[in-house]
Amino acid sequence: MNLVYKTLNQMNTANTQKYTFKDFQSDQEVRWCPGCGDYSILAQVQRTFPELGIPKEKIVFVSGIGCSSRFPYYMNTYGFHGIHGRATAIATGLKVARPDLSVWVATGDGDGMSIGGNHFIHACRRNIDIKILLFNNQIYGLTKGQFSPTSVQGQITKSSPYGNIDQPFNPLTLALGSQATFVARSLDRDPKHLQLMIKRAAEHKGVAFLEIYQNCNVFNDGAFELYTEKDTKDDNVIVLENGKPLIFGKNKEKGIRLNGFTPEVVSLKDGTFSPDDLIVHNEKDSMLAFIIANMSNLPNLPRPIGVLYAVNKPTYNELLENQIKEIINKKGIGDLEKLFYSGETWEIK
Amino acid sequence: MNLVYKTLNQMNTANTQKYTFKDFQSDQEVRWCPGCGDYSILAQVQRTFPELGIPKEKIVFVSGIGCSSRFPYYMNTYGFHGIHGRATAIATGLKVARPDLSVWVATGDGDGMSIGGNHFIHACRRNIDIKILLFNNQIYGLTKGQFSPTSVQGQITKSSPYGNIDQPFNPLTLALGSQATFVARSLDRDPKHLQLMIKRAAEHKGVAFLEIYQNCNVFNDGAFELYTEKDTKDDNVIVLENGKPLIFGKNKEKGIRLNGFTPEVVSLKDGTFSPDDLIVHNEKDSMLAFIIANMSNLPNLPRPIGVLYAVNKPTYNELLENQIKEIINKKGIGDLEKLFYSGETWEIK
Amino acid sequence: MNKTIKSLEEVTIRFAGDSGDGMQLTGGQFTTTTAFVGNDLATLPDYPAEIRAPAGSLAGVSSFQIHFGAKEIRTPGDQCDCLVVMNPAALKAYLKCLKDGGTIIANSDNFTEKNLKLAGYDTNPLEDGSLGRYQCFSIEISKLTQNALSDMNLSPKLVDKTKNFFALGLTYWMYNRPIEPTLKWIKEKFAKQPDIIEANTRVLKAGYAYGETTEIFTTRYEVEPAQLPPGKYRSITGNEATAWGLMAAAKKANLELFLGSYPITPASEILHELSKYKNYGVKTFQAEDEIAGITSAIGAAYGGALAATTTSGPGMALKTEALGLAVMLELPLIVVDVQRGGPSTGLPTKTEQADLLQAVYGRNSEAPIPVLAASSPTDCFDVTFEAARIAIKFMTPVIVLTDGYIANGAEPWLIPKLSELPDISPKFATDPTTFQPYSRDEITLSRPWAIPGTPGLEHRIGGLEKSHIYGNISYDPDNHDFMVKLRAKKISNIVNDIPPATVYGGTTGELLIISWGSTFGAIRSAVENKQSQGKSVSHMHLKYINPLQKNLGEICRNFKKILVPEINLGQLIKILRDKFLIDAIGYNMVRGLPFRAIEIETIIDEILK
Amino acid sequence: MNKTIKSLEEVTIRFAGDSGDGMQLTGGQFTTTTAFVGNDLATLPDYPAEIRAPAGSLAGVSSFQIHFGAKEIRTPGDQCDCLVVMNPAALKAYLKCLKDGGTIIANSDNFTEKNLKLAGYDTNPLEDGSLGRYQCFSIEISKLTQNALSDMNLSPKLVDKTKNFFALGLTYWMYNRPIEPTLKWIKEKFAKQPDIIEANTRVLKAGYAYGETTEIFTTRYEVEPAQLPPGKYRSITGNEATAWGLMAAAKKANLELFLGSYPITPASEILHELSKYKNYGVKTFQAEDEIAGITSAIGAAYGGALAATTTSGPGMALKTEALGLAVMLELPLIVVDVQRGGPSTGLPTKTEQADLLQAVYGRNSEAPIPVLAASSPTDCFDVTFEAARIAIKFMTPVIVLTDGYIANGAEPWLIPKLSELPDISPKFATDPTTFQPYSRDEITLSRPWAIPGTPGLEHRIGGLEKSHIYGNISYDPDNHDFMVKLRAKKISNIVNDIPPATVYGGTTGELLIISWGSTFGAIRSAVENKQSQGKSVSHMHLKYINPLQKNLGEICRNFKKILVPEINLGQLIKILRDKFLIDAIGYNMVRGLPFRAIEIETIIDEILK
Ligand SMILES: Cc1ncc(C[n+]2csc(CCOP(=O)(O)OP(=O)(O)O)c2C)c(N)n1
Ligand SMILES: Cc1ncc(C[n+]2csc(CCOP(=O)(O)OP(=O)(O)O)c2C)c(N)n1
Ligand code: SF4
Ligand code: SF4
Ligand SMILES: [Mg+2]
Ligand SMILES: [Mg+2]
Repeated sequence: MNLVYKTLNQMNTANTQKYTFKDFQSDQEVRWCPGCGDYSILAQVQRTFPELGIPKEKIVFVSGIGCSSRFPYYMNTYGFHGIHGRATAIATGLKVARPDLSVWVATGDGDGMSIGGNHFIHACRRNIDIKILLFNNQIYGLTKGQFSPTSVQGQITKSSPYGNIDQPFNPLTLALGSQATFVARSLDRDPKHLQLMIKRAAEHKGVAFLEIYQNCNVFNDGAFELYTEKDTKDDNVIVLENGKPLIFGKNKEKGIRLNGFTPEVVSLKDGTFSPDDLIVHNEKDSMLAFIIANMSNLPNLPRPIGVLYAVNKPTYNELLENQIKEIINKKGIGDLEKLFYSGETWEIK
Repeated sequence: MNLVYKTLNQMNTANTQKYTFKDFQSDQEVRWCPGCGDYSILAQVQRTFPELGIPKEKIVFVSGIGCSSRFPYYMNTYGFHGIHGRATAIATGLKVARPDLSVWVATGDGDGMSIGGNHFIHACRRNIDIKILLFNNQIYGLTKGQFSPTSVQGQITKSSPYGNIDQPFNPLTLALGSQATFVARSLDRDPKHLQLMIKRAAEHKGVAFLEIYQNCNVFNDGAFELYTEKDTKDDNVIVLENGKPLIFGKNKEKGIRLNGFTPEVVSLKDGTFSPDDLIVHNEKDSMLAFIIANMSNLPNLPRPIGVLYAVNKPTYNELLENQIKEIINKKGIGDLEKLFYSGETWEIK
Repeated sequence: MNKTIKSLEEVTIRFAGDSGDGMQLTGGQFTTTTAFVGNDLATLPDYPAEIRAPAGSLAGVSSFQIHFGAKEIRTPGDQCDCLVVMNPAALKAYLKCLKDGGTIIANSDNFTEKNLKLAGYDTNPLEDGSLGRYQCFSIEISKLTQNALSDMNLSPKLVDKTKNFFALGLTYWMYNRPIEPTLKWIKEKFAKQPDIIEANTRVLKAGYAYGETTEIFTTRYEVEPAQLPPGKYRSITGNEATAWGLMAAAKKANLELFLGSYPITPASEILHELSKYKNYGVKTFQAEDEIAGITSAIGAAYGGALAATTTSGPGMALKTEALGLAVMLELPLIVVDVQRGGPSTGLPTKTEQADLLQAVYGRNSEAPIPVLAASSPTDCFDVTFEAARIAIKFMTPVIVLTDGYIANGAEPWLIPKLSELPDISPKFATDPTTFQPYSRDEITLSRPWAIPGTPGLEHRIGGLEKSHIYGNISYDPDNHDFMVKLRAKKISNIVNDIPPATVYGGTTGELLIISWGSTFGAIRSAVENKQSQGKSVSHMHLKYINPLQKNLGEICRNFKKILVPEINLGQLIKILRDKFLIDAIGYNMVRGLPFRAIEIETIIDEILK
Repeated sequence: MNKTIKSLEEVTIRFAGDSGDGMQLTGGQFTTTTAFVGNDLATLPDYPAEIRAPAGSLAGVSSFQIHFGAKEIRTPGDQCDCLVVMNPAALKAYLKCLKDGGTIIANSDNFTEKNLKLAGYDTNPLEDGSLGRYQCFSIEISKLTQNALSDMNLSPKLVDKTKNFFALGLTYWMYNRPIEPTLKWIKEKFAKQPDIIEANTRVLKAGYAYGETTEIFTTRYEVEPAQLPPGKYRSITGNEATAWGLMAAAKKANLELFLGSYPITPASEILHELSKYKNYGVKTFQAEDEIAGITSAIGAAYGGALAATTTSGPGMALKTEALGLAVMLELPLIVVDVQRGGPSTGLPTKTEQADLLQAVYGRNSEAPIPVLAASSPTDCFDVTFEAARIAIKFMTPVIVLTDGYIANGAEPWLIPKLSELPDISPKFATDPTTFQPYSRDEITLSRPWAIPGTPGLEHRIGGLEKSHIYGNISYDPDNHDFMVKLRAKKISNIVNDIPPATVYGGTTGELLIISWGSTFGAIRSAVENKQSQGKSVSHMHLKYINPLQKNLGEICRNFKKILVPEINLGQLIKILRDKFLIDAIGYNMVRGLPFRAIEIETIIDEILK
């Protein structure tokens, strides 16, 4: 088919080698509250993207509505600020129509998990090749502070003046339960780690879900303090590395082992346990991923960050393109006029 | 508050002891295709309900749209045939307003997992005290045969003439990933087991999710044959029992053990493995539940049926009622007129 | 035996039976064959909302009506000349549609006590003389079918399933049609089941032979080919025509076609049809719901596809919010609403035309969208193509209204030559030096279509109000007022791009009937009849609902009275009264069924008396 | 020093500053105090859609306008007498609203080079003489604030945050208002932070003292209490009034109140407000989306609660399908749409009245719903209560339209006595011997409300068409036509249950202005002015949009011209033209802002010239 945008592929594009993070800054004034965690996420994306080797006209950021959903305006790529909750569905249509593009979704815990929950789980199960960045600040920022589906129980917000009674989602188990093929978590306040995770998401073929703990300093300040502040983070965060045992603590003195199927913290100091007793991380094991993801729901365990799960499965768009190729191989490229005249026809003279 | 329906509680109700399954048959002609699995589900519900000890005017069946969603018409209880996908949301509102009622949802794989996916996962996470029966026939029945989000890959349907390329949901992992507190599976063709599961769901305090494999003999006949037919079911179904090892096979000669976190079938015949090597089922272990639920996604493993997971957590409506009580204890029952006159007021004479 | 052959101008037959009796297939075959012999025709399938209601029950009756003739045929017929009934319920349900003196062909084997009771008959109507006004042929179709297959060793169930071919064969004989097209179809359809081919063939022939040899039939009928415009024809349903219209538009726009859709009766067949053509540059995406259906299509449109979404009333309601987004983004999008009975789930398998106001007005804030309506099955092709043309040229979503009646109904279609359809391909923006996302074409007021992948055109769009030309977010009050009015003007200006309305009949007179959508056939037939009786009545049928054509007001002023018949409580009429301040009167019946020409004739007589 | 005191009939002040400057709080306090001294008033908060746009930028300006007087006040004022600006951007944004000769109070400390540049000023307007037409007081508010707190050892950031109290204190002095209400409020609000109490108190007093002692102010103003009807008053915003209206209705209906809602600007405050009253028999359910918002409410209504759902345009669009269900089920439900600028996300924090056609017509098929509109903040209470009354009495969903302007705006509210509000409690069905789910009350045509838990009344309802009386699924064509028309009649009959429309001014004349919703204040003021100038202009303001009151047609016919001003492209006017075939003309400005009385006066003059 002689499609205009196919020819676009042959057009001269900027030399992707030469990009710097400035190339990804748009001319729009960034309008988040001073101190908002969104700034860091934007910066890490802009820093990472030059390394991806993707021409910037091939990149699209799609979002819904929310503070976080303003993200596309600030990226000097193609950008689509959609309606509340529908970013993944829009991105899916775009990717199906245009498998040549690198399609990213920027969404919030309200946008992506509340009103947009259905599109999210369906994108996961279909393994459509889009990258989903969930800015999880455990609050509705843009609408000025109602609880979200990730807000903790008891949280006092404008719409829960006596404390939120909803049990929150664990975005990681939700994604795993929906059969996402890439599930990871990072933090706005850990630029290096965040950059790494963005790169890993970009490299993944298939749906990539990256939850980012993001501080909303206006309506939910300090929600992730434990995991970001110098004096608490080492004891409260465990950084996952593939093939490595789950060790954490300021002096790497603690580890996670399984008691039955339940993870528990053990000390590596008193000699009772050694690294050999610990869970060894394996990004390809979905059951282990679920166990690790579930740690966030259990008390007294550190929060895992890193890639929980990453496997290759055929993507929706791959399967579609293959199916199309197969059919064309079998039947040839369809001739519409012939189709019109096929089957029972008759002539009137 | 002097609310009419509170006084209903004091009205004389039929003696629940005397119910027979006939009491739960409505005067509406049942209109499913002859041979449809829905008939069995209806019969098992009607057989089980007399044992629940709930006055029938206290029971409400809510549904969406689909063949399965016709269910409420046939139950001689209160019934609400909603719109496509919204049954869980309707049921949630009803249960919040009327915690005294026993609220049941009858839904299909399209109604509950496709258009209704979001309400489903949110009902799970909130642990609202409703019972969800998912009639999973892996097809859209009422609209005459399109693939559904549980249809297997490759399935030829009206809307996938070359084979479905969507990866299906596993309803059990989806429910677990959404933090449902009760997750079970049964089959239309195993009346005894189905009755047991319905009872278990009824007894559970909190959201109860029961997936029922249901044959649509018109548009997807035989989808579950392996698990229902005499000569194949023993080798392809494993019946979960709490505290018991996972054993199956015609002569109970096979078992499931874990290799790492991956379940695999072992023979109990050649002496290499004994029941002690097998997974022992524990309904209270969410990680184990996930591992077992995941078996349906892996090749060469039998399908688990039974209660995968059942734990007690505070329900949404409990938390709400408690919160209300607490506030009333603290502030007294609100006086609206007083409220109107509270704060800054002034008088004009 | 010598049989009389009687020549007829037109005939209406209804096949009716239990849902399991294969009446839709029978009707479909009769249609193909009838088209093949060159009659004009129109059809009306009618089946229950239940997948399968209890066998033998009234709720389970499924039927198919076909009206064919030697002249132009516009409706599936008001009343039947011939009623084929496979059981008592079918007779009960449709006897009222049969003309006095009409023919009944009944499968007497199914008039068992149980079935009679299910249908609510106390005595057997085939025997109690109550059908005296009709010509009733009571035939043991089941038994005759069994006889024909007695040596084949087939299961009784299978044998019973073929009995509709007996009825078909008999009607072929009665109306003098060839059995060859159906024989050919059987061979192809059951290529892998030689048994079934043999059985169906035998039974079809047995039915035909029964007519030929049995004494009870003394008359055969002949209907000459109609004088249709010359060319190649095929039979097509409205949903097929919609699907093909989209494909033709994509072809002539040089774009890939993307359909984002969620199944819903009676629109699902468009999705089914398009999903067959993956090798034609068509991608169908069965979304998780209607919202994902339309938003995925918007995503695809942003990516440069010709994007469409198809649905019916309740699904249309769910797309409301996203339609507003499409308006703001100014991207081309075709939204097909195959209307059905409502409100809410309503009568999902029945027809209605009550989504017009929703299509025109049903969005938050000022979100103008062009609305077009198809008048017949084949017109679905033309209207869909026209919708795509407007969508691309004016960078706007366009709503196409069809309904269950024309979506399922079939008629002969003069196959168009693709080369004769206009080129509607867009010019994507490519020049970074001049590009502004919300700059405007001077005439169409369209903004440029700039798709990802184009170097140097990186830009951002969204649902917030945009500044004129630049497309940046703008909260400026004057800009907002300007943009709201600009969007409205862009759509109302389309009036300059469409042909003026025409009147069938005199351009002045006593009564003008204004209609839209699938009521065309019944109303045109009625008007034609009344005109031939010398009545001063004209007819204007609208394809363009928004914007209305330029000359409507002028036309209206030349008539003393204006009648707007609609299968709703009066929707188009509201717009006409508002726009032209004319005291139009409505005729509104909302029965889930198309109008019959005779109702319209009656109301014309009443008004003109 | 001796200061002149000048008495004024009415005054308009606007406080404007950066989003972080606390202007909404300042405005809110000024409002409370002003209400307290007995003036009538109206307010207009205006803040940016961004949570916090860059400090000092034009996009980041937040403002609050209050209009108060010794007479009846209906709008927040067309032009300001006094403009308080905390930075250059605020001056830039709002100088155009200041009357010639008006007063400017500017925080000169913030007129730094950087801020001037951000606001687009080349030179400092406080110094370059460009403000010559005004009375400009350039005051070092930041520094004076620092001075007041210099010995308190507070962080500079905290100190800076209190400076709005300086401005507030100064305006209290200028307009002769007591500082005590604010002092009391500070004490309560910051009960746990004695430092903050101390700081705010000091700064407020410093501002007041500054006016008293500084030579630059020579005049103070006095505005006498207004002649309002006697009674107890409080200040209330539209959203609060809506929330309380729902609570009052539930109380008088003897039902629990259930709100199913999803946050959206500018409707969220209704949810916030109601979620405070769990001990008042109020349950709020923050749903996962708008669809769950309304469907959970429908579930609650089925269970016997007074159920409501609240939203704005895009959320309203999402509720479309479920509204159809509510129509079919005939359950009471109150749907509040706080309209905002659109289409799509549009201008989310701005006002508009463009959802009327969606409310009246925006559903698939024939799904009639009563629509009411509130005209002012306090009217939200009355309209919501009336909506609940109709919903319960007629067993129907009812849509209430308010908008961002009245939702956020505040005015004095004569607190009603609950005992004087009518009893609107329903009679639930309880008698199994007579119960039929779709039987009808002869007068209202309502079906019975039979709630789960009632023994012997087990029955089933749903969205499919129902048989008259019995409520079973019915596909019968005549029943469908009957039911469609019955549902329509039930709603149109409500006309007999509501008072006739009244006209402000002569009942015949040259010009009648018809309006609805939040434009009431501006239009009534304009008409009043013009009437006092002897012009033949009358005003009819509609609370009932569907059905329209009985006597409208009659009233319209007594005027030569009819003008319908709307903040949309003409929506009510379409319905009026359709219904009454009157050549009404529209005045349509869609700027995201309320009308000013002066615009309306101008257009009246034009029409009557
Ligand atoms: C249909 C619709 N419903 C509701 C809203 C209002 N709304 C906008 S953003 C938002 C939630 C934002 O929360 P989140 O996605 O967590 O983003 P954040 O602002 O926290 O980054 C809501 C409720 C809307 N714009 N559209
Ligand atoms: C809003 C809306 N969209 C689509 C439909 C059409 N529809 C009705 S049932 C159904 C799917 C039914 O599938 P499932 O839930 O699996 O039920 P089953 O018939 O298989 O029991 C669909 C697509 C509808 N009624 N309403
Ligand atoms: S409200 Fe919160 S999330 Fe939104 S921009 Fe401000 S700090 Fe960030
Ligand atoms: S279509 Fe399938 S699911 Fe529906 S009633 Fe028939 S057999 Fe059952
Ligand atoms: Mg958030
Ligand atoms: Mg199904």
